[in-house]
Amino acid sequence: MQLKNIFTEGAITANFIADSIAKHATKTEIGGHNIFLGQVRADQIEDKLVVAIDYTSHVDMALEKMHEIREAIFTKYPLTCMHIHHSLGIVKAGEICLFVFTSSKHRKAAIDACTECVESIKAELPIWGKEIFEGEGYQWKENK
Amino acid sequence: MQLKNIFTEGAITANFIADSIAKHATKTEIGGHNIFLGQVRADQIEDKLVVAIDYTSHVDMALEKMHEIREAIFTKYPLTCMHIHHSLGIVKAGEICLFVFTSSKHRKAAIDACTECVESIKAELPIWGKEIFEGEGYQWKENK
Amino acid sequence: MKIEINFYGQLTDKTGCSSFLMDNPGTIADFKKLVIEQYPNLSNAKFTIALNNKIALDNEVIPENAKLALMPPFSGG
Amino acid sequence: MKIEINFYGQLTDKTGCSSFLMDNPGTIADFKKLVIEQYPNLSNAKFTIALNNKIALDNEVIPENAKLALMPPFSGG
Repeated sequence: MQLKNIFTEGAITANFIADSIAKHATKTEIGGHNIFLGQVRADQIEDKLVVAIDYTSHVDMALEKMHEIREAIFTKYPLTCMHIHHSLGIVKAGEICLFVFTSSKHRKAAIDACTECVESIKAELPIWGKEIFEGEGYQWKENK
Repeated sequence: MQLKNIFTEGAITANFIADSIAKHATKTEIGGHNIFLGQVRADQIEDKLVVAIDYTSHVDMALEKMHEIREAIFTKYPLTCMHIHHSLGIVKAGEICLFVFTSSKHRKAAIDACTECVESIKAELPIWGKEIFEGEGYQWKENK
Repeated sequence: MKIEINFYGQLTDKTGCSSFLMDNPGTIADFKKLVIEQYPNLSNAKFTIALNNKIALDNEVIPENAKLALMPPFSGG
Repeated sequence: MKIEINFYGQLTDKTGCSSFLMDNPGTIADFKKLVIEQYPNLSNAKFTIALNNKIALDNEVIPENAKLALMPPFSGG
């Protein structure tokens, strides 16, 4: 089985998101879309400023796990479609690193599925973020 | 006081949404954005097909009410920003008629505020949709 | 001073009118009675009344230069 | 047959290594003991082990040609 790729090298651009939205104009059974975007924060950690996050993943495992999450969410919610994109490599502060996009006939399914998908991605996908400090140094990101 | 306008003539375009997302790249305290998009469905009603919705509003009252909703949501959630756009006039099936965009440091506030805002817009803003049928005829939309 | 009345949404189908002026009838309850007399199709319509952009209660007194709106259930979004 | 081991995230800082081969040690528990002997910095590290892309339990037997992954807590998104 060919697993759907979710990884993009570098940041996810606003134009990519716009194209993705525009593609749904032909799906006239959709009444509501929900989109979550993760953006890299310029956190201040003691006297250091985060200027980027460098993402790595255990890619094969992440894609298998994402496939399971997707199947479970499609079983649970009446969705028309769901698209997931996550960055690998360097994403600068202010840039988008995660794009989750769900669509359904009525809004509730799209909203609930999107939120559940974001939580699952953060908790279950083997992805790691290295917060790169201005100048030099880094620390490994921790999800709350 | 000058109330913020939320109304756009006709559909909200994917490019408009992209521009709105891109403008937040300088706000590097944001960690999560949530976006809800309402799209006009081509519902089949008995033997009639909805091809567009024609939106009208009691505009002054809608803007006052939206201001109240906005203030209440900003008091309740630690948001960085919130943007709301609703169409007036004709929006064709497949086009976007509602765009709600919330941003916050941590994702939960953005997600919860966006959902609450969408519910309030649907329940409390004096806006009416006339579902235009293919050929001729129409019916007034009802929110569930 | 006349007060201004606006109909919205499907109410305009029932009244065939979007806006008119009338003498101040006193309270919202008085107004409701008069407007239904003038537009009998409204008697079985669901609507709320806004007085100067706020939802109004039956016992409210209509001030001078008021704007009233008859609004069917909202269906935005 | 050797099995392949990969380290991820901050574990690579602790081991100075991202990948190596070893003889099949038997179970996941056996493997854990050996890998900590070889990389003592891992003894106080939080990690889970994936066996052929699935989270593995201590009593699982490692099959031929297995791929093992040592993974610190996830921090995607």
